[in-house]
Amino acid sequence: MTPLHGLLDTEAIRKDFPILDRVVHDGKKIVYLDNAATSQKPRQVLDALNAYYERHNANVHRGVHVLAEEATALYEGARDKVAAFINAPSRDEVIFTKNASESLNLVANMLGWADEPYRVDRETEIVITEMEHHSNIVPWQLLSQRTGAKLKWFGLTDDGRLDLSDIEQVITEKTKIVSFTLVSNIMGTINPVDAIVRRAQDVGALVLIDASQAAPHMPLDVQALGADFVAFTGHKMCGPTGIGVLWGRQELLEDLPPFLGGGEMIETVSMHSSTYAPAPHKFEAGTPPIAQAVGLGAAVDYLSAIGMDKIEAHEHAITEYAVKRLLEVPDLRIIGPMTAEDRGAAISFVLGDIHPHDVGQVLDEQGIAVRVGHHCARPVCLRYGIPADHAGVVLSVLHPRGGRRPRRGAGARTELFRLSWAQRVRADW
Amino acid sequence: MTPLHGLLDTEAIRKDFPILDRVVHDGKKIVYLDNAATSQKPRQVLDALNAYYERHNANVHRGVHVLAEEATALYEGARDKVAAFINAPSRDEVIFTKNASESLNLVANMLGWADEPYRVDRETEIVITEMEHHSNIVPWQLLSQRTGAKLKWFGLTDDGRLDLSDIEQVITEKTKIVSFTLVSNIMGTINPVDAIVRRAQDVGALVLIDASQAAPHMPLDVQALGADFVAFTGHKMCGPTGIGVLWGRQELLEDLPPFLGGGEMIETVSMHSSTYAPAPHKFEAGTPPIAQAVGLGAAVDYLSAIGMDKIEAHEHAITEYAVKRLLEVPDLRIIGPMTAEDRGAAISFVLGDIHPHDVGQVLDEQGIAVRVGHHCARPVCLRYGIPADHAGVVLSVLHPRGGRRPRRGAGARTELFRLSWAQRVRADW
Amino acid sequence: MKLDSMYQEVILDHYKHPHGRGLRDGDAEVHHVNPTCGDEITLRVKLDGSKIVDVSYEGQGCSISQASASVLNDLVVGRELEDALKVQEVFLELMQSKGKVEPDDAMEEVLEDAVAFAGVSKYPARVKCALLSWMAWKDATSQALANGTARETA
Amino acid sequence: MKLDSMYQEVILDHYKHPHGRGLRDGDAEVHHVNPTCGDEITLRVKLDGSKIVDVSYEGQGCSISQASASVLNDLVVGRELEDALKVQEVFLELMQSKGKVEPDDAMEEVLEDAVAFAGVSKYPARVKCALLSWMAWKDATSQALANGTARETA
Ligand SMILES: Cc1ncc(COP(=O)(O)O)c(C=O)c1O
Ligand SMILES: Cc1ncc(COP(=O)(O)O)c(C=O)c1O
Repeated sequence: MTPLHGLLDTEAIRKDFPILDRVVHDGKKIVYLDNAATSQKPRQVLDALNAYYERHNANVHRGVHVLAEEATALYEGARDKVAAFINAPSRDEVIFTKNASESLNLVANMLGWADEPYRVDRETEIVITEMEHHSNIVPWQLLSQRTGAKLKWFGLTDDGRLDLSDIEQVITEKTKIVSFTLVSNIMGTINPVDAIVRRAQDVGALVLIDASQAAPHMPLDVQALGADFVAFTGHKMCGPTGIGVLWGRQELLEDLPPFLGGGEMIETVSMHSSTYAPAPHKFEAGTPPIAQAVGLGAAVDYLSAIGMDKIEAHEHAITEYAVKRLLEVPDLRIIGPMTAEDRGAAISFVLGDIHPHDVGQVLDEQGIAVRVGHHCARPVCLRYGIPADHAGVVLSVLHPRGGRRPRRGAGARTELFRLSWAQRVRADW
Repeated sequence: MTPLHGLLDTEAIRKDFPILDRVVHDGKKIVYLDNAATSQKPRQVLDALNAYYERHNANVHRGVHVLAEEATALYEGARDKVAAFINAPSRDEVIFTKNASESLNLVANMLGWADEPYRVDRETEIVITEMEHHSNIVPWQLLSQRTGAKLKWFGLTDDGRLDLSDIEQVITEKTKIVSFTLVSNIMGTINPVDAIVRRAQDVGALVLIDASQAAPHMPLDVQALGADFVAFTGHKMCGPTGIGVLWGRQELLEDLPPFLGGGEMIETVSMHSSTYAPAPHKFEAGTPPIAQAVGLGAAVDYLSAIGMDKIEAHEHAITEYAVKRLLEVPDLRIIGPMTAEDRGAAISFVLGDIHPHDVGQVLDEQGIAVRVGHHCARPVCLRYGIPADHAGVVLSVLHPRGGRRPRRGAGARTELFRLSWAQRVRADW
Repeated sequence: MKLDSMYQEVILDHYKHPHGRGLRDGDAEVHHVNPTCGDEITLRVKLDGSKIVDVSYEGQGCSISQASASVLNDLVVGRELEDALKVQEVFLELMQSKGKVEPDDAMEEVLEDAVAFAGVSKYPARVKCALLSWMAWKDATSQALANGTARETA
Repeated sequence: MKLDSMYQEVILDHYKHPHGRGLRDGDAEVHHVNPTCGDEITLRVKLDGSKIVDVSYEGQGCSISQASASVLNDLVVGRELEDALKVQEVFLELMQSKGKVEPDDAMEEVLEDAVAFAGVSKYPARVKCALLSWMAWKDATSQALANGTARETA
């Protein structure tokens, strides 16, 4: 077989992930290929969580005692780390949320309550795409229902790309916001940011990029993207659950109204009215996910120490290899780009008319964890004429699973279907 | 001194909390009296978090592989535990949020977007109280500004109680929602739930109870409370940061519209419209705080093993003692009830004209962590004629700090002011 | 191999050759979805008094969910409602057993082909698939009864 | 005892006998709040060209925040704007030093009484108190300059 170039030392990286020693189903070490759903956590992140709770835990921004000062320094330090990780012009542009879904809803709600020129109302239009995760569809459906704004979207080409041929009709003078994913969680497609941002800027629309599937896999530079907001989620990038990020341009965060109200986000409160603290605090009501932010900071350190460019190169190499090998499997159809060009490491496929649940179960018996079903992006399944319940299997690699995984993953799978499922079921049908 | 009755074995309990071995300022073991802001976490909760991340981590409700099934079972198991802890009629009435603030905002938003008979609009009224935490004030101010509904509130009596003398004028036929705190985070007051719920039911208004300061300190029985919604927060009850709870009556959760949109909360999605999963999932958009829910489940087990009735008795005894001893300190004025009757273990005070920041700093030097400032309940400070920046010091005990704390806490404080601050500063002025 | 127990020949057989599939005349129709995986079923029941005259359905999903609908049709059509509900209860018990109930002869007597689903009960995510049609049937039945009563009292 | 360093006599002195307190005529007024602790200051500046004629203020807060306003008044009133801004920079540097800068003679020359705040820099929560009036002053100054320019070009 052809050797792969630019790979990371995955044997060393594996050792950082305690869960990868886990044995399932009579002695099989787990092969975790479900990173598009959530990533595993390295020891370094768990250590940061424990150190926080065992030595520094306190509420932030409130006390004058030692623990309160340490907790505040750790929490705000995590903000600095995330700001550096995404090359934000200012740390105050980094808002901590509970997950990417909250980040996306936050923007939708801000625009619904905003004054002109940002306000979304019945005269205006919202643009998304057909390959969005449900978390970047439903908030806009709700906003559209509640304000009367029209919801429009870009369709998809047969090979899993955005169809931008009618971009001038989709994004118009009426468009207030264009929200789209940088990398598809189901097909792996990497979308052409520049073309969309340019058109949006021409008509004066804001741009929100859902970078949930990008942040763990490639260098993320919010300035280079040229968007107004960028959302992503901690648990997919080696961080804890319960933490997400919204980055937004400072002037916008100043102008836009708050979303949730409560402690931490105010400047002064009387029974009659309140004034709000400046961003990011204005958008962080209540006690924030303190430990989770600290854990995300450690995750960002961990990823940066490996190097996001190296991670990207590694994943590109194994994706290329995996796509090639998967296409050798009889009756296997890849949903999404068939080459490694402009695509991330999530690969979605259907196998003949075998239901993906059944495929997933067979793989699970081998200790291989993959995602099956609609992957929270049901419109994509509909688009490709796959019944919603038949959406296929996604195998998504994050660096620590890479290197040997596609070989063994794809190998195991081929073999499995040939020997067990195929012989047992398909041959027989 | 008089012996205290009904105390817990705090020496044993202390050992469960790693942070209490922390030494600050040249060898002083930390004395943590800032539990109203956030509690510390026992080893049992940290172990549950680690076990989750090291052995079972996966996204929930989505996969057919082993880890996904285990993570789902742990997450939903935590819901069962919380449901039992608050005596909820059904586990499906327990919604996980990121903190109490989100729980409170969730209700405010649901009512803003609801159909009749729940809808809050310009014809209707919202009732809160003057002793609410900012997190139970600002969401209603926002709702009132955005819908035109009138915001009304109960005032306070001189001894830190709700003034319900005009209850018939405050809660009227126009009232759609009454939201109030069960226990004040600043004065410790326990409010008369029955009287308020009865009046609200008479006029057909919904009732939301903020139990953030009650859940860690006394048995909580949502059925006995008779409210429609109950909100509280994990990090104040020995749980992790990043998790809160909203309990709501099933029929209401069925009727009311969703808040955040995204993955997990849908039944089916097309680009044109979506249908929503039944509660609680309808209100849990995106990847939930999985590990944090598991941690909260462990916290609930921990508290239940000690016994909430025993915790309540213990705190009552030490509060009684602490109030008595504090009143012996010259120039010390307690804000809130001066007896232990119908009051929790948070005690707020001002000391002559010394600024609370300065008091807090002096205590911190002794290793004693207390809260200073407006405690996220600024209207209370205004009500008692304390400049907002001068709101006093709250010392709040949670069981593990009790027993010996009031003695040493109050003692240390008295002494401190006498010897150091008072001599140095006040005598001199 | 554990999988064998889940993918019993019997299940695969029902999947390939479903019994009673297709939508026919009925007193009530329901549409149930398993939101986590997208399995769907549309199901109608036809009652004559307390007797189940027909259960007809269309659906999409994995082998487990589709085979289960076929077995349901076998087990309840032609039965008295009361008896069918007893079968449903036994099936539910088996499915919620987490692999811990080893079906005995008595159970096999009641469940017939449905005992083949015993292996599924070890897989929580799949239990929902197996129960989908049964839940739909219960729902449709109570709607049919309500309609019937409504008609009678109208 | 570390506290001694923070509660320097100098600071307590300024707290008890603040210099220049009270609101007088000015070119611009600002109101700044430290939202975490509620310290407040209302501050006015009066300029004559590039010369600082007056800085007047009212405020509420702890000894640190109030003493710091008094020291500010001492250090900038009567100065050229450029010089005052240099003082402000040195003060900011000291306050952000986390207790690691030991003020030397040169620094003491520039900061005068303000060196007493060196001990405060170890306490992040209190640094904000010490900086409150200085931030307000910078803000008011740029507003005054903007107003001035606006008037000139009007
Ligand atoms: C009475 C009360 N309600 C609500 C809250 C808000 O809780 P959280 O900050 O966790 O949202 C608090 C604590 O800060 C509180 O004391
Ligand atoms: C592209 C994309 N956007 C948004 C999300 C939502 O992230 P979360 O569930 O953490 O809110 C996901 C993952 O589930 C995703 O893949």
